[in-house]
Amino acid sequence: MATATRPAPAATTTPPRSVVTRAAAAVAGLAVAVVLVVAPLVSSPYINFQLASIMVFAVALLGLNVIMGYTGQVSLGQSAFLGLGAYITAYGVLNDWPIALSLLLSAVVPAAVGMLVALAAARLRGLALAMITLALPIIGVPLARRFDGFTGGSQGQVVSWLRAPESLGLANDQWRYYVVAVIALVAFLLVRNLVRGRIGRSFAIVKENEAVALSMGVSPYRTKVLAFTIASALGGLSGFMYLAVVQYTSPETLVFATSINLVAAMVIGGSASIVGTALGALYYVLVPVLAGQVNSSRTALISGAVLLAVLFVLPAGLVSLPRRLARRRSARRGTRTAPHDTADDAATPTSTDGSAPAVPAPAATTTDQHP
Amino acid sequence: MSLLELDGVSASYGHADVLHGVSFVLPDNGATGLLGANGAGKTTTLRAISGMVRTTGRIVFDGRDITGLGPDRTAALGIAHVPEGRGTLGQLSVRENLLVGAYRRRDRKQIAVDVDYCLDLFPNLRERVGSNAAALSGGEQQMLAVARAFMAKPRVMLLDEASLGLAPSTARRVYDAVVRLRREAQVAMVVVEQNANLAFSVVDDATVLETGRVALQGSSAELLGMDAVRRAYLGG
Amino acid sequence: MSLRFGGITVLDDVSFDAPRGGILGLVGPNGAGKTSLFNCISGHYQPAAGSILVDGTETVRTPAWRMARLGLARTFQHPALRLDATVLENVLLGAHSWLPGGPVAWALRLPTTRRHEREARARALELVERTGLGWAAHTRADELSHGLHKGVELCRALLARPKLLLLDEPAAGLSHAEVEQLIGTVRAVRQEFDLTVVVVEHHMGLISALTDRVVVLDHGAKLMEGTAAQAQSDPRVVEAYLGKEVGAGEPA
Amino acid sequence: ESSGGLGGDGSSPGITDDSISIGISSPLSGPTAGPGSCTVAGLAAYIEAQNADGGFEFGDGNTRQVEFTYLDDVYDPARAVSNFRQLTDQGIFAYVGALGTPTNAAVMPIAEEEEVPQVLLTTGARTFSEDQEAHPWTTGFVPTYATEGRAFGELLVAADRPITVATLAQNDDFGQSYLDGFTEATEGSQVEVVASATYEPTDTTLDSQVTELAASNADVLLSAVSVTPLQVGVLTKAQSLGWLPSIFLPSNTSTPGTILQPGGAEAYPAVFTPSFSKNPNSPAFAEDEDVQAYNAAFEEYGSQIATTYTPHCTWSYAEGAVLAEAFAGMEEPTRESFMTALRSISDFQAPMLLDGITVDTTSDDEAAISTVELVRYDAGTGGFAPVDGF
Amino acid sequence: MSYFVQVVVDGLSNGAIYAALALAIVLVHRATGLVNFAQGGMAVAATFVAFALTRAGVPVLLALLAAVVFGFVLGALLERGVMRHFERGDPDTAVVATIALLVLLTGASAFFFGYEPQPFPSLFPNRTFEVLGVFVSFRSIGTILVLIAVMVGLQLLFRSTKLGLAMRAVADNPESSALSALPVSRLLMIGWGLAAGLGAVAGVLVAPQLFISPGMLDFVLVYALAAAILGGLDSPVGAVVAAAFIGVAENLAGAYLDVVGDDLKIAVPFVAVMVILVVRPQGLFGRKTTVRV
Ligand SMILES: Nc1ncnc2c1ncn2[C@@H]1O[C@H](COP(=O)(O)OP(=O)(O)OP(=O)(O)O)[C@@H](O)[C@H]1O
Ligand SMILES: Nc1ncnc2c1ncn2[C@@H]1O[C@H](COP(=O)(O)OP(=O)(O)OP(=O)(O)O)[C@@H](O)[C@H]1O
Ligand SMILES: [Mg+2]
Ligand SMILES: [Mg+2]
Repeated sequence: MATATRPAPAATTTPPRSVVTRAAAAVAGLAVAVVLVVAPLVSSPYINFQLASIMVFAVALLGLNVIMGYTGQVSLGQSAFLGLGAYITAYGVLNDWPIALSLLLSAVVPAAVGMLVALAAARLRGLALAMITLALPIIGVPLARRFDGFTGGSQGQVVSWLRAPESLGLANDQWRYYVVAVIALVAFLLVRNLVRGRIGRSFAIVKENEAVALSMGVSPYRTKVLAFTIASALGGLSGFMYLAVVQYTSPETLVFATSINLVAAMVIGGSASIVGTALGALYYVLVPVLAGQVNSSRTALISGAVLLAVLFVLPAGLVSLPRRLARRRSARRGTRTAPHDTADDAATPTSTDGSAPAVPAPAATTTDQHP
Repeated sequence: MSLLELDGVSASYGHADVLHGVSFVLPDNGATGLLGANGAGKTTTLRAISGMVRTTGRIVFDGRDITGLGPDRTAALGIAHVPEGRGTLGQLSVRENLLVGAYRRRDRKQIAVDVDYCLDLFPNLRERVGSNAAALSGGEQQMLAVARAFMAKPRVMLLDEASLGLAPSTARRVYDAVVRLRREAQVAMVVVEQNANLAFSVVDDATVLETGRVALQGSSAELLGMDAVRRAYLGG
Repeated sequence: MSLRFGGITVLDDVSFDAPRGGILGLVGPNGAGKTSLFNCISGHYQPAAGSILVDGTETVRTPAWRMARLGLARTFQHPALRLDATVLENVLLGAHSWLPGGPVAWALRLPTTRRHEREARARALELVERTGLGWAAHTRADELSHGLHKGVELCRALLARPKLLLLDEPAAGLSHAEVEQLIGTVRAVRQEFDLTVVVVEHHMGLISALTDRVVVLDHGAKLMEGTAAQAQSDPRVVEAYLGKEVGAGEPA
Repeated sequence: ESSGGLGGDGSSPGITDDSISIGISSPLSGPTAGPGSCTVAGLAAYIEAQNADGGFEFGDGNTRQVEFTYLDDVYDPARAVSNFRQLTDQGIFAYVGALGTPTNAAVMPIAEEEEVPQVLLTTGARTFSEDQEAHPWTTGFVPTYATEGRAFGELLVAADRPITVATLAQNDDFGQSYLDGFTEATEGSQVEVVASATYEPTDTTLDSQVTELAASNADVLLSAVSVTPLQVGVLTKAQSLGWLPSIFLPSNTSTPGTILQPGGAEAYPAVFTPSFSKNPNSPAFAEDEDVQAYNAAFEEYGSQIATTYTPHCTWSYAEGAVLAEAFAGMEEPTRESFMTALRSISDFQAPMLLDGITVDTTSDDEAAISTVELVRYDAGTGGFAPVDGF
Repeated sequence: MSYFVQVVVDGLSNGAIYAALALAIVLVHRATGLVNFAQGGMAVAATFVAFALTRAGVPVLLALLAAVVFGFVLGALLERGVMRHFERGDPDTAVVATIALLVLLTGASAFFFGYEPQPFPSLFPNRTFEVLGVFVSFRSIGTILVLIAVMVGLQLLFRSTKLGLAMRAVADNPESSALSALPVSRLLMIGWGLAAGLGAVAGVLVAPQLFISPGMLDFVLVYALAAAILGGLDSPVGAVVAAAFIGVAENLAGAYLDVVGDDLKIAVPFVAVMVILVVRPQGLFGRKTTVRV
């Protein structure tokens, strides 16, 4: 054995999450859960509306993250599925379907549409695929106008539904919040499980390298179709939730601009990250509100600047903030001389080094871990 | 006169410190080797020289402190780095790759001559001169990476496992060409090479790295005289 | 078997046979078509003509991802890992073809899928330990040097529990001592899993030490077939491949 | 219990003895931000000028300052709902003057449920004005699109001779209402629609539609186009095809400076448009007192919000006056009282409205302004002249 | 017959609008490997400069030149100040950064000039001429000619100049290019600068028709993206041909397919693009990217 010349790894090592971090995560999770359960009981309808909206777009972003963040296929069409889901739900409500049926179909029909599109397009990659997804909202808007018997045309449809059952003593906004929160919770749990195991690894390798995927028994085509189907289903589901919260749908619901904003929010939150998805939704809903607080007639300027600023500070998304802070702290503690400014000298850092925030904080030295 | 001098060079990726005070001197027209196990820091040393990692310490090239200069700047000064693995421009043709290699040069006619020289040296490349570099076989890409460095007419070449994936005869040919370049064009070189036989056939002296530190330094003959070195690198 | 790209003939009527349980070497000059041959076997390329039988079944039209399920695994000449994932995550991908359960089962985290996942993890860790990478199991791949990536790829391929293993230049970039270690590992796993191995390599030391037979390719055609020793003394091979000074690149 | 309920002292939210707060959400960024900003800017100009002048007189004897809050909804219904909820949460008394059909449609059920006035909307969609029994808290301000279409239909019918018409309409509620009004008026007459086309607001040009319509060689083109560059494109394209019908344009895309002159309207035998407000940039009104007051107020308080002019700026300014009129009639500091006052204004001559156009809110199925005056472009003066027949 | 030709001619003149922006997208993609959503925003900002100048009485041609210079500087500055930060990270982040720039530039243009479309003087005579019953405007002809010139220029730049080669090399692999002494950062700046300068030309060409407003090119961008991708993303000729195809297909569909009608005619080119891409993923004129295992 080559012990004499074996390197002692200088590399940083992330051990499986330590007990401490796990406990911290559990406590944080519990705290968030408590807040999410209690908040609507003590907040105004406006706050509840915002919280519920966050749930709605979190699910839309979750779908987008499955296809784009985890599987690496750019999708510019998520708004089309959101709109489709909302229309199906509206149709169901107006035709007195049981709510469970609306819920089911609001996910299944978009999933089927998404799957059909993917069956045709999943052989493509990169921008060609992006182009095809882009066409969905572009074509969807005039289609929605055309079939006004189903959609209510350009006027849209007001759908007043999902009133709180008398027995619960909840106001409508609270009840609607809990409904969408439960749906969002279930969706998040399922997707979290999915992306952690076998299927998640197949998504990741399709994103990274299709040739390797093939050699490991992963069909990139099927994987993309699967991811796209899931993304569409979640998009549709978020449409159901949208209708529950907004109580109105129109062609404006599925415009292309919404897709673009969703993509931005997904990246801002943190691509390929469950927590990041939730943070992205927070961003999506709250930044326009904040911009309005600052100056309503300069919202574009403000939200553009905020978007850029966040990207500058956290290129890996809001989800990297704790890691970023931890690194800051450890860097301050460390004795190393300050590295020279690489941001200014773009050619200097290596590519792996360039995405600096993605590098985890150094754990304890691991030099003695091998024989 | 020393052409290149490393003095207490340390380097890090993000927050992982990888090199710790590496020093060596490369004389004008010299050839020095870097040896070490996987992960010892050979590649990182070369990257430090050409400015691809964060570096502290002092790197002096031709009397000028180049610590912290980016790779385009060091390349412009005459340092040609043949990187580890695929160092080619995949969607450009073989010929275009060679022309990019000669980017800094103005001597049009001589460039054409040199392209021809490279294609002669590597007949495989001549056969595929119009195809995208990404289509080439692993070894052919390696040849192209070396040829591209030749095209730059550098003053010093940093060869990171230049024989990686090359057939024995081709590997030999590459190093013959390198030696010729050294003789004819006074090109100095730093050689990282797992194939120690090849390495020792071209270098005058060598540095052995272990976990980012200099473990041994000496002339080829001295090093070859050491049992530990022979065992680890030559199996003899 | 033949393979063409545009006007270029990459493989020209090549035939050979890798005996079950054996280790076959595949050598030849650069661009001879060795990797392409692997790509044909693994289904990444469609040969223009000819047939490939794995375990007696024709596989030419079988899509690459099915080949993995039929018991084929490979490494790549240029290591292709997920750089942002840990070594363990990378290796675990190898288990894809035998881990049961579709998306629904995994989304629901059924007890069976959890058990299988634990099992795969344990196997992966064991393999990583064996190849001397245990210390790096939880290190991100981009923090490892090039040579170590090769080891990770090998583990990933082994975790697939293949019957047929294709290794593309596994020794490239390894130091002499590491090559020795690699030889040991390959021998051991061959025995243990009853593997058939085909290995492409320019490192003649490894070829001599490891293989029962070698096939020499040149310009897409088979030049000769025989033992490693026969190949190294065959003048045609010396001419086309090894160069005049036989074994100049190798330890004397 | 909804927020329409009374506060502790019997007053509605958003009103005190010396202040009242109103809010609006309109598109202030994005493609519809031009008109959207104007709906805010004009209203702001009127309100702030009046505030500076001492405040608004109320029917209960108090004088109050109006606190005016505006938000951007980018023409997105979900955002509009969010904004509306935010404004009511902040305690506005009434939601006034918002622009946009889908956005207001999304807000309407909430306004009704919470009994918050959603009034004087700057949209000509019928939904907000017809059947005010069914939605007592919502009213429109500007004439419905159907009103405009009808006015033009009536003009043609009055000519009492066979006339062929080509129609070009936006493929939504705006275009459809226009056509509906027009068809209602021309039913059974000698006026015949011989060609029709629609377009999407996102289209980059309407050349192909105009080419198609030109093939009919109709006498009249009814161009219910609401997008400035597209409307100009229609005018230039028809001309370039050698087709010179009489043209009818909607009130929101007939500004001489931005549409008619660039479109070369003087080439056509006649260009008609319904009008109800004065154009502050027109030399014809340079001496007008209203216009001078408007210009001063706008310069001071509105120009920060809307940099470019659309007629919506003057409309919403007039709206401010209607609001003031409603305040004056309000006997109690409650929303109910406000709605009662607001819906009993008649024959009110608001500033910036053309002579003869008055505000009447007493009808249950019409917007506050329900009459339009057809005018005809006069290339010589660069303004409009009254119409005496087709 | 002349109706048919007229419809085609109208389609071509629409296509010219899409092509103008598509060329800039191609340029930036070739030079940086990115798809730039801010392309329209930069073009509009530069066009507003020309707008302000023409209002102050400067002749259109001079204003155009000034806009091109302004565009170049703007593009180079944005690369230097903003995009450089993202060039080595995740490409998705870089694309979102361009989205941020688009929003920001739109907001900035609106800050100075408002959102409402305003007339913009034409570089070419505002007249039409008639050939065989078909009416063609000088503006369309002029636009098309300028575009063809730009297209040929770009083709030459990339195919036969050292600068073009260097730009392609940097887009392919900046790190590897740096090792050959290519001034990577400067080349990226030049790429952005040229693309924004070209955007200014595009903006000035189409503004007379679309009217200048901060969102002038928002929807054109969608068509332009479709054209650029259909054309093969790296091919100037492809972009122009694809843009013409999209313009004509859309118009013909509107004119002749009654089921489609004016509302859904936009679906026709987009569905066609989808189908073509499924059959030919690299686009009409694109070269397949070589990926090897
Ligand atoms: N991007 C990176 N981030 C963190 N650590 C890194 C990175 N790249 C390399 N390292 C670490 O730096 C050390 C030196 O790596 P280097 O590539 O220089 O080794 P090497 O001697 O060239 O090895 P090999 O023979 O395998 O190529 C290794 O321990 C490796 O794990
Ligand atoms: N996808 C492809 N497109 C075009 N040419 C290809 C492709 N794949 C392989 N080739 C060509 O086929 C020839 C054989 O390549 P291959 O990779 O099989 O060689 P190899 O024997 O593995 O060589 P090396 O030892 O250098 O790795 C090369 O000349 C290569 O350029
Ligand atoms: Mg190395
Ligand atoms: Mg090979």
